Amino acid sequence: MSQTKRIIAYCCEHGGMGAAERAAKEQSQFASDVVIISVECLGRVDLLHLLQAFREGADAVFVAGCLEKNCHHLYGNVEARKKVDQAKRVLDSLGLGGDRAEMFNLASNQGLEFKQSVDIMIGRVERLGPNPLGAKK
Amino acid sequence: MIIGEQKPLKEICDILEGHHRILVAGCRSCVAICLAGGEKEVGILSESLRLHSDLAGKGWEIDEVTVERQCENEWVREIAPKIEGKDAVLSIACGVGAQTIQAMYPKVRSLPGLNTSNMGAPIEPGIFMERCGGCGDCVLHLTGGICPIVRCAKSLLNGPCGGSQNGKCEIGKETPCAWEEIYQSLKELGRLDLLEANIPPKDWTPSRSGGPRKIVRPEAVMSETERQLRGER
Amino acid sequence: MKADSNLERILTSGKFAVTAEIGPPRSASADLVRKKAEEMKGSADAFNLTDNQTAMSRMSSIACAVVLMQQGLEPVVQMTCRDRNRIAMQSDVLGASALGVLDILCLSGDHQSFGNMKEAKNVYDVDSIQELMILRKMRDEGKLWNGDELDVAPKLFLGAAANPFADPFEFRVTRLGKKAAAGADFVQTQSIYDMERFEKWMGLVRARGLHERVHILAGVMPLKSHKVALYMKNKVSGMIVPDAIVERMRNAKDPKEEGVLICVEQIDHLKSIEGVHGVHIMAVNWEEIVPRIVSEAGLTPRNRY
Amino acid sequence: MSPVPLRSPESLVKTEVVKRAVVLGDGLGASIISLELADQGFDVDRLMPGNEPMDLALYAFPSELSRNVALVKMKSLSSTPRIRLHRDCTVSSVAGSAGDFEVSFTEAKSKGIIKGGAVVLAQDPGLAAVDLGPTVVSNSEMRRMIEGDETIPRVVVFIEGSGMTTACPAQGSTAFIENALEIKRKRTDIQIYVLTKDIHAPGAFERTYQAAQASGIVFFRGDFSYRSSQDEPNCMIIRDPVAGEVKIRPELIVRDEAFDLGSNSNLARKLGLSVDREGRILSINTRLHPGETIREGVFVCHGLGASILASDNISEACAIASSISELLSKDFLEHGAEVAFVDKEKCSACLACVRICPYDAPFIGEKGKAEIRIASCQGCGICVSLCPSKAIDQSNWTDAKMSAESEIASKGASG
Repeated sequence: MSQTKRIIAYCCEHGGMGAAERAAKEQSQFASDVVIISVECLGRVDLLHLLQAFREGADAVFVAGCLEKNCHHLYGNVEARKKVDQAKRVLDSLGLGGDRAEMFNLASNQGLEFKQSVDIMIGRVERLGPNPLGAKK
Repeated sequence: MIIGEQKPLKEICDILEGHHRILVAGCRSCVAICLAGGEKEVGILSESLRLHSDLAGKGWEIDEVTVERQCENEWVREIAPKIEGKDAVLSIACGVGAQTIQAMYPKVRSLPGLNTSNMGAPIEPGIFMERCGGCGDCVLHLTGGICPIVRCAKSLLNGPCGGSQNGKCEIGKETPCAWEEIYQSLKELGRLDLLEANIPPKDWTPSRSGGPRKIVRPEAVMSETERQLRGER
Repeated sequence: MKADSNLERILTSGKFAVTAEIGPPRSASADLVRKKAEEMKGSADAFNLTDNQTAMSRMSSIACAVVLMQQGLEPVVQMTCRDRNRIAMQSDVLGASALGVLDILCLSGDHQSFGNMKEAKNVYDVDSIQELMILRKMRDEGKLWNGDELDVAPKLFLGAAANPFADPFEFRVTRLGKKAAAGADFVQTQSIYDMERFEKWMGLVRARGLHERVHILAGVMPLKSHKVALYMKNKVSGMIVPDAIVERMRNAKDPKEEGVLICVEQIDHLKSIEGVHGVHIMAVNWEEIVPRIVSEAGLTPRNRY
Repeated sequence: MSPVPLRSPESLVKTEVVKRAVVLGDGLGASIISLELADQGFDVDRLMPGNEPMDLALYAFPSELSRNVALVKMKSLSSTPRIRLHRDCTVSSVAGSAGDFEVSFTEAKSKGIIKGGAVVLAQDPGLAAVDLGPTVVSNSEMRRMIEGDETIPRVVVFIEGSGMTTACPAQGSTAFIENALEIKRKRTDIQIYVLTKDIHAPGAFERTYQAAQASGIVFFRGDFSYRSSQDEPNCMIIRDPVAGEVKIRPELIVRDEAFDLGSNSNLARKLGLSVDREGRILSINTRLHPGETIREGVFVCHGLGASILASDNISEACAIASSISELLSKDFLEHGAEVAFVDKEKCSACLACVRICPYDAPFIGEKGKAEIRIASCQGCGICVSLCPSKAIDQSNWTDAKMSAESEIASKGASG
């Protein structure tokens, strides 16, 4: 069994957590390597937190929030996407690969889509390999 | 305000080559407001540099500090405890900050992490446009409050050149033609007559090309007796 | 008479003048200039020599002027404000005048971002109107701009550009007035395709009596192909090429012939407009076609006046 | 999940609730809400744009009985001591937060400020000026024509009006379709088109909608433009995303009051409400939270004017009145669980937070530094992560806690 991957998912209380709980309820066993951090709104997630996660050895970080134009706080999800794009640029310029960071827009009933998002991230980690800093920590 | 933009991360990493104990210094005034060098950017840049150092095995020690204004000696003096044992300071304030730090700490290399660009204003959140070039001899009263020296690509003083079309400058669609805006502004003010008279060649001595400029406010300069009475602090 | 140049004599005599344009080469040898001069001899009263057009370094306009004069042609030296400040400008004028140059065209000049050395620092110490003021003071008062006396004052016939197709249209006549007031003796316009707008501009010029204070030469540029027509229409800022002309070039079996035909038609029509004292033919990268256009427009021979 | 010491007890802020509601509008909805609240013992200030409440004759009642009941109720409007009527009013702004609003307005030239615990927008923003030629009737007039068996021309187009909020009730569009179906049943040769932005036909209304489609009524979505020139008299062009561009010659147009969405968004902005792209006020789920908006304490009664049966108007108004009384019956409102707070030492007053906040919570205080209105802050944290000087932090989601969480999480699930 491949070495368990370190994937972090920031989920907003409305869209992201709803989808995550739905995925768990539907027993669609999404891999156990995902650690979910819940925030009131994705707008709260800062680029600094994303970069810290990678420095601590995370293989991939993704954020899951409400659908475009359907955000409970109007545009928290749009703010989060800007930060994910910034993170991608930094990861690319450092050679870690921008694909390790991603954002998914999910409605609170999209359990299957949440599982698919996890699978996408696992696929990327397998393609890009583990985070070289992961072994040290 | 003074507007600047961080150097690309790769370039900063190259500039820091050969150094190990680095202090990233931010500033709370202009560069914070244009989202280039405030405490948040210091945090993000430092984290990115630590990430680079870990990945490339540089073994850098990155420390962070942000002062109220990096162009004032009193505030730059505040970073003394943090500068202890550092062999470089990466300033992401405007160029004035980097130079003030170097002047105060001659033993520590002061490196620029930011490209200071111009004096301007946000036309909407996140988009900043140049407004003033500091030419030292303002002509806004002749041009309806729009500066031709920096907002016209050729600093013309007598009306739009032949390349102005649809309100845009010949150098590109992104650049509005300053003289089209001047014409509309004077039309609105009912002062198109200001465009009739020819403005003679400009005296550029008070501008940058006249050499480094010094502005003196005599009433704030301490006289010799005051200096003696006050003593060194 | 301001400079007693061939161009000045023709314009003051009321005859319909013809000027053309030669692009200096990107080379240190004058042979190419002599070859072009030989080809175009007798096809125009004076020949403009562009000054690093589109901000691309080429042989200096004054040097080419000397070669032209050796071949018996009258040069019009173009001098932009992009590459020289007022000090270099006045010294260049004295030098050119000493070498026999009489006609000088004052231009602001294309921004260096058009050229092949975008990183260069531009000058723009003065603009074209201020350049006219400086040069006129040298000629009429025999003084440099700061007032120093010249031993011998230069004889100059001063020219400027005018672009009726740039914006804001209402201001374009005022700008011509400013250039006349600053000392322009003749004006060469941007190449004309939108005849209606040019005639509207000429109407406003005549209303202000400017056509008597300054000789207006209408600019034309023969189109080589449909691609060039599209380029002029979309890529050159300040240029208007109506769709009708673009269509004619697209449908033309032989685009070059159609280009020449359009140019000759334009010249015939421009002759009929009151206040147009001549035509300025800008055959960019096609200088050899100028003699044929001038003759087909019935404007030959151009013997010295 | 995160280390306990980093979690801080929430500091709560108590706002005393002003036992008064401010109702804007002169329609039936506004009258019913005012009466209901007065009955439950709350004072009401009603700001009317016109001079008198709208005449009941304008409304279509399902039966004479319900019209008479409404008439009796309306009579008591002017006699209820708790309701203070203000005439010829325009609102300029609504400051403060739930339980403690300050409504500033002008009443026939003189300026005034009223304090209130809740604010209700029950005033439609006026009709969009649309020239559609001579043959236009409203939906209720169409109803009378059908009942009166008048002759109906061969080509009829129904154009559904645009409601004030994104949650216009289902009755609105269904009343349209019922009329259309009625005509089609009487004379199948009449060609009927229905133009609508979106059909609200939940539950039982679905059957009417399907019956209409089955009967040959053609539905279009998207925009339309109307032109009548010499060569093309009376020509309507419809741009439907599916059917593309369609030209028809309507002989009768049934058009409802389409609200002028431009002035609707201006009105919304004064009340600090946000609007969607077309200018309709964003309202939360109308069944669970009738009339509520994203700004706590501000309610919207999306009157559809006379196009729906007055009984629906009344029932909706009563539901909103009960939401409001639930709020006003509390003595204190508590806010502040996960709100942002500003460290004035670090703030550069760069306005980034003021510009980005969806709820207009941050503002620049007298000291020239940013401050956050605890009652307005909804704890989304957008300003916290944007602040360029790290001057804003959020109780319960502090940066330290977020960093600690990301550090622990990056050890991997097994770590």
